[in-house]
Amino acid sequence: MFDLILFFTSAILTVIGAILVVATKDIMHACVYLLVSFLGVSGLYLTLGADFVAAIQLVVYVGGVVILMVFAVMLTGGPHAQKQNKFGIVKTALMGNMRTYTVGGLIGALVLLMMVKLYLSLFKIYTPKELPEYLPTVERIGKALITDHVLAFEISSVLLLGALIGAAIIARPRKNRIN
Amino acid sequence: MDYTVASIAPIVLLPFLAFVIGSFTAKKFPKFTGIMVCVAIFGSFLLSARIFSDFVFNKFSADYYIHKTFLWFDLGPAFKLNLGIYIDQMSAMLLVMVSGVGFLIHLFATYYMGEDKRYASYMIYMSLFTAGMLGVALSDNLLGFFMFWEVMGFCSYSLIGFYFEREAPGDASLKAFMTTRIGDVFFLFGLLIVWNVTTQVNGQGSFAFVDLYNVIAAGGFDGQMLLGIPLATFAGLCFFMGTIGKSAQFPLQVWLPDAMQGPTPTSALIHAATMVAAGVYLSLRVYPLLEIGHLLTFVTYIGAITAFGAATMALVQTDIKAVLAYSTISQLGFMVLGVGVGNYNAAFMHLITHAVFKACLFLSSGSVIHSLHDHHTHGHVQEMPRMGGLAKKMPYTCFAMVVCSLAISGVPFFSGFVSKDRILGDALIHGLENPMVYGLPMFLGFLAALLTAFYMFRMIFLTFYGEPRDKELYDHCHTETFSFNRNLPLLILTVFTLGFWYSGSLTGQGLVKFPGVENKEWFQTLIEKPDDKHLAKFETYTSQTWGKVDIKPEVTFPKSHYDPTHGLSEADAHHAHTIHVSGAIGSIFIAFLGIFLAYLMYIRKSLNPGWWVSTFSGWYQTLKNKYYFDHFYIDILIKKVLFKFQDFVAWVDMGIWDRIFIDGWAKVNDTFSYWTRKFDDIVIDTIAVDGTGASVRFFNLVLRTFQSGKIQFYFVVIFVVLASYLLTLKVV
Amino acid sequence: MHGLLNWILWLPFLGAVLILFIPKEKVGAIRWFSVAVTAATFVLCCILYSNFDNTIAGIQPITSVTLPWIKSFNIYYKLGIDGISLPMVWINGLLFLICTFSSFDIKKMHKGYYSLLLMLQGSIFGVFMSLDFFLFYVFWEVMLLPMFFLIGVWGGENREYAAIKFFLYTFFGSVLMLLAIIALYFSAEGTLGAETFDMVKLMGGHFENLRLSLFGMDLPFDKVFFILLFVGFAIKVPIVPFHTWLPHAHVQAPTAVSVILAGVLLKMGTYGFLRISYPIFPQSAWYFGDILAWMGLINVIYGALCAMAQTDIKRLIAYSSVSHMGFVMLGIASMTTEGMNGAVLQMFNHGLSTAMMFLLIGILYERSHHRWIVTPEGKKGFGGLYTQMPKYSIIFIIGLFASLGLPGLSGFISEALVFIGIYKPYTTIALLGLIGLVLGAAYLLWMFRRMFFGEVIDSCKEYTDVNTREMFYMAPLCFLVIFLGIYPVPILDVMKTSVGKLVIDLAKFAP
Amino acid sequence: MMGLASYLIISSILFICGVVAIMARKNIVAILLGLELILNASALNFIAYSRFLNNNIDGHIFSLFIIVLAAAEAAVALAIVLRFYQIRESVHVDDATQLQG
Amino acid sequence: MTDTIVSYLANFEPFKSFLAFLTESYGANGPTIFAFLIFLVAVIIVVGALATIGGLGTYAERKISADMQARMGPNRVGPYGILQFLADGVKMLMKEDIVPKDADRFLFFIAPMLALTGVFGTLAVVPFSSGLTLTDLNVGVIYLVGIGSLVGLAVFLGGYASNSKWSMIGGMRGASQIISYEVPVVLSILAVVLLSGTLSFGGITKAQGGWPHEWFIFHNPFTFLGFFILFIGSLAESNRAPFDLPEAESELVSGYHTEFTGMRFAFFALAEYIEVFVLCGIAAALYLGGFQVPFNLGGDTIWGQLLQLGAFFSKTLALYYLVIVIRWTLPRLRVDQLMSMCWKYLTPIALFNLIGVGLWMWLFDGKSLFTLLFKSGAAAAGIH
Repeated sequence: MFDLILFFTSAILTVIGAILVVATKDIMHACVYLLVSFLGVSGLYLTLGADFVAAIQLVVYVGGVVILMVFAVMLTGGPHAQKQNKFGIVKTALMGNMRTYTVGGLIGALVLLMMVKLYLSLFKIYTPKELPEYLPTVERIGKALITDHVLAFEISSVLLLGALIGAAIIARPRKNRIN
Repeated sequence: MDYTVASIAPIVLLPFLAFVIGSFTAKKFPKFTGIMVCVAIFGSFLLSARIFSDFVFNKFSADYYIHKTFLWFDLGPAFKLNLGIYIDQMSAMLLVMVSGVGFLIHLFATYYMGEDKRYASYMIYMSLFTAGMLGVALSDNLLGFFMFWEVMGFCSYSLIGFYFEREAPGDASLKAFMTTRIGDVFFLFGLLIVWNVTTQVNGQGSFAFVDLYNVIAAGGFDGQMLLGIPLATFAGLCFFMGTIGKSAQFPLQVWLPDAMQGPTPTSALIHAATMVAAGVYLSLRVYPLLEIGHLLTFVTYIGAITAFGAATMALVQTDIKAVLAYSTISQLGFMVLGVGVGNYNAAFMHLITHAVFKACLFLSSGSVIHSLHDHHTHGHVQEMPRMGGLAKKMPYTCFAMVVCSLAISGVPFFSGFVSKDRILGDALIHGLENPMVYGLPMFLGFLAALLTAFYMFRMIFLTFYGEPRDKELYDHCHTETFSFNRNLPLLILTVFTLGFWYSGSLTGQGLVKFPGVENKEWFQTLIEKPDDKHLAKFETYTSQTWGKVDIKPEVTFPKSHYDPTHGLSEADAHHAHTIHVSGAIGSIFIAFLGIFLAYLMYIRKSLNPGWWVSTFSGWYQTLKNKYYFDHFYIDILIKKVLFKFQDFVAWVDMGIWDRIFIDGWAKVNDTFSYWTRKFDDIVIDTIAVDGTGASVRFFNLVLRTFQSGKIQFYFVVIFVVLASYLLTLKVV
Repeated sequence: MHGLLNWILWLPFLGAVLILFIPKEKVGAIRWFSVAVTAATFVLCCILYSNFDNTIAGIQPITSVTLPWIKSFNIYYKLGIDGISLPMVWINGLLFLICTFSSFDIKKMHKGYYSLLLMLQGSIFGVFMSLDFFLFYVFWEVMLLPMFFLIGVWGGENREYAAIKFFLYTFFGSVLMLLAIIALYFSAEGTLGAETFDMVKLMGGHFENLRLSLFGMDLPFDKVFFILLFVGFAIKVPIVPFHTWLPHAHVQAPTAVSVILAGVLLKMGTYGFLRISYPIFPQSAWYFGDILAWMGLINVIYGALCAMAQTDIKRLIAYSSVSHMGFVMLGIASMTTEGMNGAVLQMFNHGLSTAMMFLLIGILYERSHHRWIVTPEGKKGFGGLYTQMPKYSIIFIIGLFASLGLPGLSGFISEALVFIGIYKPYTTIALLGLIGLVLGAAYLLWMFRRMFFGEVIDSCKEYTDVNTREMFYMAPLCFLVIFLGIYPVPILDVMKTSVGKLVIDLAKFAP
Repeated sequence: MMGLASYLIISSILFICGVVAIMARKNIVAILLGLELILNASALNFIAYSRFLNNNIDGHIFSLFIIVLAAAEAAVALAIVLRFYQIRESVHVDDATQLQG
Repeated sequence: MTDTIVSYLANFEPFKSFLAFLTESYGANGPTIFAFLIFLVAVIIVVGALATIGGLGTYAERKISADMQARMGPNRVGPYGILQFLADGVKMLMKEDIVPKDADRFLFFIAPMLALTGVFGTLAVVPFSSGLTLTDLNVGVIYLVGIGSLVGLAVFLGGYASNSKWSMIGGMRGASQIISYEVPVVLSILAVVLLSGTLSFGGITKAQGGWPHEWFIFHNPFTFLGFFILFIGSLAESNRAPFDLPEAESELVSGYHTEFTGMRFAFFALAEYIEVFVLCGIAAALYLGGFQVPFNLGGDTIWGQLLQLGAFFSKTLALYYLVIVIRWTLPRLRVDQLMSMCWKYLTPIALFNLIGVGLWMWLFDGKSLFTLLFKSGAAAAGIH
C-alpha cells in the first residue's frame, strides 16, 4: 500500500514536472519544475527497490544539478534578459515559438514511434514473473563497483576530475575579455 | 633485622632525589634548594646511623652482612648483569661517616656559599656527589662501584670548575678528571678480568665482591697469566691504579693540589673527606686480590713515597688550602701504607679519622678565607704570609683548627694518634723484620709523621699567632660571632677528633684506659681483614632477592671476638706488642718534636726560615715546583710528546694520506678524461649526423564546410537518421 | 600491521614529492609540513616498536612484506626488521624529526632542502629494512643522491669539494659491493639451487667451498668477496684507511645533515657487517677476525689522536665519530654475545650522543658563524661560553659526557659491553683500547675547557642562550641519553634475541 | 498496476518531453534542462529493467554512471554557457556557430 | 530494509500481541495501517518537539547573547521570558502577508515551503535514540545530504523571487556558500562512514561506544581533525555566524528573507534554527558517540531509551550552545575569505583526512589510536 501511494505520487510528480518543464515560458520556473520531476523520479526509484540510486538522485540532482542550473540562469542574465545584445541584433524569443515547438513536436512523435516499436517487440517476449523482495542494495553496489565495474568506476572518477578542472578553467573570468 | 630495600635504598636516593628536584627548583628557589639538600642528606644520615648502630650495638654478629641484588639487564640466559646493595661492617661505617660529615659540610656550605649567585646549583652538585659516594659505599659489586665512582669524578670535575669565569679552575678540573681517568680505565680493565675469571669459575660472569672473594678462595686466579704477568697481580695492579688515580698517590698525585680551585666546602667534602678516600676504600675492598697478587710491597712503597713526598711539598706552601691539600695527599699515603703493611683496620680507621679532622681543617680554613676580604682585588685571601694573629678575631675557628692539627699531628688522646700510630707500628714491625725491603718505607713513614706535625703547626702559627702581617686585611676582618651554620659543624667535628670514640681507650692499643671501662675495641672487632676465615663466610652464600626481607637471625655480639694477638703465637704477639709500644712512644716524640720545631721557627723565631730557604735553595725550588712533576707531565709528556705526536698523526692523515693518496686519484682521472674528451670532440661530434628533422606536415581544413554550427540542426539529423534506421530494422 | 613497514618506508618519499607542490614562498608551510611528515613517520616507528615481539629471533614475520618486483631475475620487494635493524629504524625516525626542527634556520631553497631531507630519510629506512640484496643496493645508492645535494648546495664554503669527495668515495665502495652482490647472485644457483638476491636465503655460510678463478689464480670465493663487501662497508663506517671523506663531509655539511651523517649513516656500514658480511660469509668472518679487531683498535686510537689535533669543533667531533665507530667494530669483531650487543647498542647510543654534539655545534654556529676553537691566526675562537650561555653549557656537558662514556649516561653501557666482549678473545686489544678511552676524554674535555671556561671573550659577548625551539628538540635527546644510561633495557630487550641468534649462528662456523 | 509497462510509459514521457525541450527551446540552459530529462528517463529505464527483467545490480550501476555523467556534463556545459555568455552576451543557441567549418 | 520506530516497538510483547489482534480482526492490512498511524503520531511528535526546540532556540540565542553582552534579554513573557517565542509566533501569524510588486509569486510562495521541507525531511533519519529514530535508512547519510540541500535552493529562490537587490545578493551568497561547504562536510562524513562501514546513522552510532575514547573523534588524528571540519562546515551550511553572509545585517538589510513577512518569514527562521539543531545532532551522532551511554546503561528498556535520549540531547545541546557562543564571539568573514577557507583549507584537509582514515583502516585494521597505544601496556597487565 505504501509503495502504491508512493508510486502514484511519484509518477504524477514526474510526468507533470516534465511536461511543465517543456511547457512553461519562464526558465526559472522550468528549473523548479525540473526539481519536482527529479523528486518524482527519485520516488520511482524507491518503488523499484533502488534505495541507493534514489538517494544519489537526491544528492546529485536536487542538491547539485538544479542549483547549478539556477545559477547558470542567473549568471546568463536571467529570464528577463534584454532581447537585444551588444551588437544590436534583436534575437528571437529565447524560450521557443510556434515554429520550434512544431519541429519539436514532430521529432517527439518520431521518437514516440521508435519507442512504441521497441517496446512492443519487448513485450512480445516479456512475461511478468514473481518480483523479488526489496533488499538493501548499498553493499551489493559497493562490491560490484570495486570488482566487476572497477574500470568504469575509475574512469568515471577521472572524468569527474576532468569535468571539475575543466569547468573551473572554462568559467574563470579572464582579464583581457572582449569588450 | 628487617632491612628491606625500602629502608636502605633511600640512603642514595634521597640525595639523588634532592639533586633531581633541585635541578628544577635551583633557579627559582635557591634558598629552598639548599635547605632541601641539607634535609635530604640528614635523612640519609639518619638511615645510615640506624644501620650503623645495629652493627655496633650488639645487634648483628660479626659475620653479618646485608646483600640484595636485582637484575639490571640481561642479554639472554648466559649474561646477566646484577646490581645491588651490600652492607657489611665497613660499608656501614663508611656510610655513616660520609653522610654525617657530608651533612655538616653541606651545613657549612650554606654559610660559605650562601652569598654566591650560583649557590643552589652548587648545592645540587654537592648533593649528587654525596649520592655518588653513598652509592660507592653501598654497591655490592665492582661495576656499581665503578659507576658511582665515575659519577663522583664528574661531580668533582664540575665542582673544581665551579668558578668557571676564571681560567685556573678550568685547567684544574681538566687535570683532575684526566688524571683520575687514567686510573679509572685500569680499574675498568680490572673489572673485565674479574668478569672473565668469575665466568671461568662459576660459568656466570659477575662483578659482585662476594663472587670475587669466592673465586679467590676457590683459587680461580691460580696459575693464570696475562701478558707474562700473573693474572691476580695484573688485576690487583689495575684496581690499585684506580686507587692511585682517585687517591692521588705517587705518580698521579698532581691533580689534587690544583683541585683546591674549587670552593672550600668542595675541597672539604670531595678532596679531603670522601672521594679521595674512596680510592683507599677500593684497595681495602679488593685487598685479597692485592694479597694473592703479591702487591703489598709495591703498595707500601707507593704509600710511603706519597706520604713523605707530599709532606715535604707541604713545607713550602704559602697558600693555606695548598698546605691542607698536600697534607691530604700525605695522609692518603699513610692509609695506603697501612694497606701495604697489612694493617687493614688501621688503614680504614685512618680513613675515617682523617675524614673527620681533615674536613674540620678545611672548613676552618674556609672560615678563615671567607672572613678575609681584600678590598683591592675584591677577592678572598688565602695566602698565609698576609695573615697572622687571627686567633683574637676568630676564636672558635682557631680552637677547631688547633684541635684538629693536634689530631693530625698524632698527639695522644686524639684520633689521629690512634690510627696513625697503628699504621706506623705495623710499618715498624715490617721494617725491623725485613729491613732490606721495608726499611725505607718505615723510615719515610716516620719522617712524614714528623713533617706533618711541623707543617700543620707552621700553618697554625702563621695564621693565628704572631703579629698581623697585613694590617689592613686584619682590620677589615670582623670578629667572629658564633653562628649556627658556620661554627656548629666545626665544633661537632672537633668533638669527634677525640681518640676514645674510635678506640675505647684514650690512646688506642689499650695503653691508657678509662677507669672502669672494659677494653672494647669495637673498631677492630668490626673491621676484619678478609683472610681465609673471613672469606669462608661467603661459602654458604645464597643470593638475596631484591625486595625480600632479610631472614638472617639476630646474633648477640661475642664479647671476646677481638683477638689482639692477630692469630700470632704468644711470643710473637708479645714481640709485636713491644714493638708497637715503642713505635707509639716514637711517634709521640716525633709529633712533639715537629710541633716544637714549628714553635721555634715561627713563634720564637730562633730558627730563621729564610736562612733555610737560602741555604737549601735548590731543594726549595724543587719542592716549590712540586718535584717538577707538573713540568714533566704537562710540558714534556703532553706538550712535547703527545701534542707533537697527534699533530704528526693529523698531518699524515690530511696532508699525506688524504691529499696525496685519495685526492691523487682525481688527478689521474682528470688526465685520462681529458684525452677521452678530445677523442669525443674530434671523432664523434664532427662526424655525427645532424639533419634528420623538418620533413612532416599535417593535414588541414578538410571537413570544415560540413559544419553549420547549429546544434539543433544536428539533433534533427541525428534523430531522423536514427529513426530511419530503427524503424526499418527488423526487431525480433 | 602488514603495511607498517611499507608506510614507514614510503611516507617520507611521499612527503618529499608532496612538498614540491607547496609554493616556495610559504616557508612556514614547508617547514611544518615536513615536521608533520617526519612526526607521522616517527609515530609509526613508535608503533612498530610497541608491536615488536622481542621473543622472536631474526626477522619478525608479522611486519615483513614480500612482493615480486622483477620476477625474471628473482628480485623481490622484500622488507623485514629484526632486533638489529629496529633500533636503527627508530633512531632514524627520531633524528629526522629533530633535524627538521633544527633545520628551521636554513637560509635558502627551503623546498628543495626539505624534500631532499625526506628523501634521504626514506632511503635510509630502505637500507635498514630491505631483505633483498638488490633492493638493499638500490636504497644504498638512492641515499647518496640527496646527501650529495644536501652537502653540495647547503654546505659550507668548501662544499663542492666535500660533496664530490663524499659521493665518489662511497660510490667506489658500493661498486665493489655490487660486484659481490652479483657474484653471490650467480653462485647461489650452484649452492642454493636457484639464483637469488634474498639475503635470508644467502645466509648460513653456503659459499665456503667455492673457488674463484681470476687472472689465472685460483682464489677462495668467500674470502675474496668478503673483502670486497668489507671495503664497501668500511668506507661507510668509516674504518681508518678509508675515512678521509668523513671530516670533509661533516665540516661542510649543514647541521642537520651532519647529524644524519654521523647519527645514522655511519651505522649503515656496521649494519652491513651484521646483516650481510657476517651471516653470509661466517667462515671468512672468523678467518679475518683478528684483522678486523686490530682495525677497530686502530680506528679507536687513530681517530682519537686525530681528534685531539683539530682546531675546528666539527672536525673534532667528526674524528670522534671515527673513534667511536671503532668501538662498534671491536664489538663486532669479538663475535661474542656481549660484544655484539654492545656494538649494536653503541650504534644506537653513538647516534644519540653524536647527534647531540652536532646539534649543539649547529646552535653555536648559528650565533658565531665560525667553528674555530683556535682560529688560524692563533687566537681563541670561543671563550667563557659557560658564563655566557649557561643552559647551553649544561646540555653540552650532558652530550659531552655521554660521548666520553660517563656511567649513568648511555655511552658507558655499550662501551663496557664491548670491552667485556672483546676481553675474552683479544685481551691485548682490550688493554690497548683503554688508551682510546683516555684520549676520548682528553680531546672532548680539552675542547670543553678551551671553549667554555675562563672569561667571556669579546666575540662571544653577544651570543644568546638556547631558545625554546632549540630546547624543545634537545630535550628528548637529553632525556634519552640519561634514561638509557640508567635503564638500557628497552633497547637491549629488543635486540638481544636477534643478536644472540646471530652469535649462535656464527659460532657454528668457529674454526 | 506497477508493472514494467507503467515505468516504461513514464520514462517515455520523460524522454519525449526532453526531446521536445531540446528541439523547441532556443535558450541553451533550457536545452540542458531537456537533456537532463532524457538522461533521467534512460536511468529510470535501467532501474526498471534491472528489477523486472534480470534482477541483478548492474542496472543500478549503469544508472549511477549515468548520474555521474549527467553531473559532469551539467558542470562542463554550464561552464561553457557562462563563457559563451561572457563573450557573446547571449545564450541563444544559434549564436554558437563558431565551430562551423 | 531499515530499522524504524515501528520495528523497534515490535520488539515488545504487548505490541506484538496487539498486532496479532489487529491481524485477526482486520486482515492483512491492519498492521500496515496501524504502522502508518504510529508513524503519523511519531512524526507529529518529532516535528512538534523540534519546532518547539527551534522556537526555544531563538529564545536561547537571545538569552545567551544577552548574557554575553551583559543585558537582560527577553524577560516579560512567562518565567524568565521563556514563552517569548510563543508570543513571537502569534505575532507572526497576525502579520499581514505582503508580496512585493513584481515579485515572482509562484517562487515567493514556494521558497519558504521548500526550506521547511528540506529541514523537516532531515528529521526522518536523526537518531535520537536506538528506539526513537523515525527511520534508520541504510542510506541515511546520503539521504540527509540530499534532502538537506533543498534548503540551499530555497534560500536562493527566496532571494530571487523577492525581486530585490539585497535579497538577490543574499540568496546568491547563501546558495554558493551552502554548495561549497557541502564538499568538506560530506568528505568528513565519509571518513566516519569509512570507519564504521555503514551509511546508516544508527549503525554509525553503534560502531562507537559510550566512553569518550570510543568516540570516533578520538579514534585517530584524522577523525579528530574531521570533527572540526564537519562542525565548521555545518556552521556555514546553516548560515550561522561567522558565516552568516547571506543575511548580513550590516550589508544586506536581512539578506534573502528581507521581503518576507509573517508566516513566510517564520518558516525561514524556524527552518534555520531547526537546521542548526539537526546539524549539531548529526555531528554528535557521527563523531561524539550519539546516543551511546557508558556501560550501555539501561539496555533496551524504556529507561535505557531515556538515558540514550539524554545522552544524545546533552551532546547536541552542548554543541548548540557552542554554536550560539561562536555567533556572538566571532566577527563575520568576507566572501573571499569564506570561499578560500572552504576550498583552500577545509576541502584539502578533509580530503587528506579521508585518505588518512583509509590508510589507518588498512594499516591498523581499524583499531583506534587508544587501542594501539595501550596495547602493549594492556598486554603487560594481563588484559587482552
